[in-house]
Amino acid sequence: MLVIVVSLAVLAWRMVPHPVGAARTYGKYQGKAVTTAKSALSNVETVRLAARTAAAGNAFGPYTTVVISDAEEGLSGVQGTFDSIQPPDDRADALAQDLDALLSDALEHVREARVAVRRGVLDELATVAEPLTDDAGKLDAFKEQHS
Amino acid sequence: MKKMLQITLGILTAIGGFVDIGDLVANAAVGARFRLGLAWVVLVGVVGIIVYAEMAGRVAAISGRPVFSLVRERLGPGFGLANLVASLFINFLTLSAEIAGVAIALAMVASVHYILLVPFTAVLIWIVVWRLPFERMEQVFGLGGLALLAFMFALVQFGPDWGNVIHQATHPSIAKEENIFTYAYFGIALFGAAMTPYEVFFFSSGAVEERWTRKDLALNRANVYVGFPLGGALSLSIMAIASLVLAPMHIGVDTLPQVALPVAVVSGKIALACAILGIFAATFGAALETGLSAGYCLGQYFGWQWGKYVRPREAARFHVVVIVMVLLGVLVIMTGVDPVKVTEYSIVLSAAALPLTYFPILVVSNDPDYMGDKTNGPVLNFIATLYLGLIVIIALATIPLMIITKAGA
Amino acid sequence: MTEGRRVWAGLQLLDRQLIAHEERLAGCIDDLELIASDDGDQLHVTAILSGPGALAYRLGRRRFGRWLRRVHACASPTGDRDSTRIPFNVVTDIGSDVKLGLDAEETGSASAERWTRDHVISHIPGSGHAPE
Amino acid sequence: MHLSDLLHSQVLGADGASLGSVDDVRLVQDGPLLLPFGAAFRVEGLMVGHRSVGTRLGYVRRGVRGPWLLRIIFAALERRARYVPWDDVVAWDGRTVRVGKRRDELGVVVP
Repeated sequence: MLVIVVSLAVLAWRMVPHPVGAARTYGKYQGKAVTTAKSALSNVETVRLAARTAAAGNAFGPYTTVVISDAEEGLSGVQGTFDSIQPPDDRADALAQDLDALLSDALEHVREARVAVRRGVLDELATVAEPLTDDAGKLDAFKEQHS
Repeated sequence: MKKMLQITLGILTAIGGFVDIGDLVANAAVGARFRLGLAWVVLVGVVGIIVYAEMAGRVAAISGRPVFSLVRERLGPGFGLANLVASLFINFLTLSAEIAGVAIALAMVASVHYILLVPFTAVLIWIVVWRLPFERMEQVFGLGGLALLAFMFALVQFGPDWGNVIHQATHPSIAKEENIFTYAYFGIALFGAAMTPYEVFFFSSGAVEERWTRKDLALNRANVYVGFPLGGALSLSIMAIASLVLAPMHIGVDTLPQVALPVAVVSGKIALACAILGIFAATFGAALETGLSAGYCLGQYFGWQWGKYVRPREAARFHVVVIVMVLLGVLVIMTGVDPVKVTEYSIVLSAAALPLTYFPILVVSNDPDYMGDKTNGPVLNFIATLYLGLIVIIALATIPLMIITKAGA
Repeated sequence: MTEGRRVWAGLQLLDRQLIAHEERLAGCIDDLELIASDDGDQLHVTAILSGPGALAYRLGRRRFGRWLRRVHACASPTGDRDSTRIPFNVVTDIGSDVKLGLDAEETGSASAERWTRDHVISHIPGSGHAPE
Repeated sequence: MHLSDLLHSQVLGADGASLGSVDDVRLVQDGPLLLPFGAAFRVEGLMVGHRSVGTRLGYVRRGVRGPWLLRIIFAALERRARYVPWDDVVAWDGRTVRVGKRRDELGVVVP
């Protein structure tokens, strides 16, 4: 019985989306930034992979659409969560601006890919998704640099 | 001949029926995150479900008593009731996750947001529960689940360096950015996905629905000893292909569609279509199993007439429970909770709740009153006791780990 | 029935499944009725008590049981707070379940089942069709 | 009276010391005829101990075979209990059973 009560509590707590608690030190903030970059990277790479696959004729439209729009949702969610954290100091502020720029670019390019796939022009998808290669590289570099 | 056919069918059904949204998500996510570092857990889990289901199936065949009757008879009405509440709650989480899974599978071919498909899904599920005979139901979705073999196909076509694969699987190591707690947490998730209580509620209740007798013990063994390991192999291939295609690209699995991505990448459209069909059948089948399991648990605890072997009007409360559960599941999913999160919780808590139902089965399968001369042998008892210890430890570790790792975040 | 046979009530009777005519599942043995013999120094089992009322009474000593009893009191569709009393003489066999020589309609939790059937299930098309 | 009243009753020995509570009730089928069933079950004796999960498993009373480890543990628990023949019961008011013997005069539970 106890197990259930506790897990219910944990569950309720985890299932409602809530902003990540404020980071008091630069170190903590940097940690959160890295986690953010990681999940952003995961979403960007997903879109690239899905786009390449669809362009190569290995995946059909509806599926690709779902994968890409999920990734878009995920990415904007990640960005929203990160923005909700107060940078503790000026260095953190700078860091926030760097990462936020990366996230915004990525989100923009993902959106373009989603529009393309919704229009059903799968063969152009590769070119549309091209800029994401750069975004992925930058996110990866950011992640490495700060962890 | 007819017997052989029945047994083959049983095995195929068991393979297809083994995998559900928990296995899909857990194996793909773990593969992408830990590569094959946790593959061994799947083996441990499969052996566990084999031991557990074989006992439950044998008890049901010999004594005609399904799991939850035994829970109440051996643990008493008080503890049995607490147990019922816990099991219903976890079963409900799983049902919700499966419903979402079906809707998402449909969304992958319909390109409509899955939330819009949830009510439709629920109606489908209910119609099948209401109308389709038990055996037909089991076979249709079990065999449909075989389409998941697309994952195995993709794995073979990818043609990994098998030596390296084996080495990775047999020399588990924790990646630098992971810690022992997340490793353990996802280990429990995998274990819970492989050894889910509802599978056993359903398996033993199904044995009663199909009127198993001691003549069917061979069928029981075939399902369990052949079907489940092959189902486990299927789970492992989902993990392996994710570790080969997604992990190198730093892709983490946060959604169900991502699970099928490696298949498309490696083997193309047709295979992708199969994978999606498989995901549909597997989650739909599991939605039926969990929905019915809710009715089974309640009906068996209170002694109501339950089951699909009688007309719905003759098992009224049973069918009402199933309907209500499916509706509640729909509500939960419609709130927009992340289905993958729901899945993770359902399997982790499943692992935590295992001792509650495993223990009575273990005792009764040794009780001559119920089993006559078909009680457990010493070897089985030895293994079964080890597993009792294991699942008790897991049950104790789960909640703390959940909190430490922020549920694997 | 074998004379002089011995059973442990808690182990072999309580909480067992009741089976009525046509193999119908008809509730559990939630409790047993004991009646003192005329001279008062022996207790005999005269009836099976089955149904939410009996279960609630048995759990009644715990907080949950009192709650369950209240719930049953108001939720009980037919308003019967009490459980069904099944005279022991209708028992035809005692094994891993207990077989009764009467219809499921006449037993323990039948009233709630009947209510659900008549007010909910029977209004849904196909409720009367055999599944096979 | 309900069997559950008996099952939950406290048990006091001749010296007034508590023996625990009634964990199970042994019935013998030699009462008055209840046709067509046959002779009624009569309360023959009580298993008196300190309620625990073990009392619901019957490792001693029903000779449950294994597994070895569980048998050791739960048989031991079950043997801590005492068997009180109904003839040794002086009075039962529905809550408390008074026994005419002391703990050390009582035997253990047998199948």
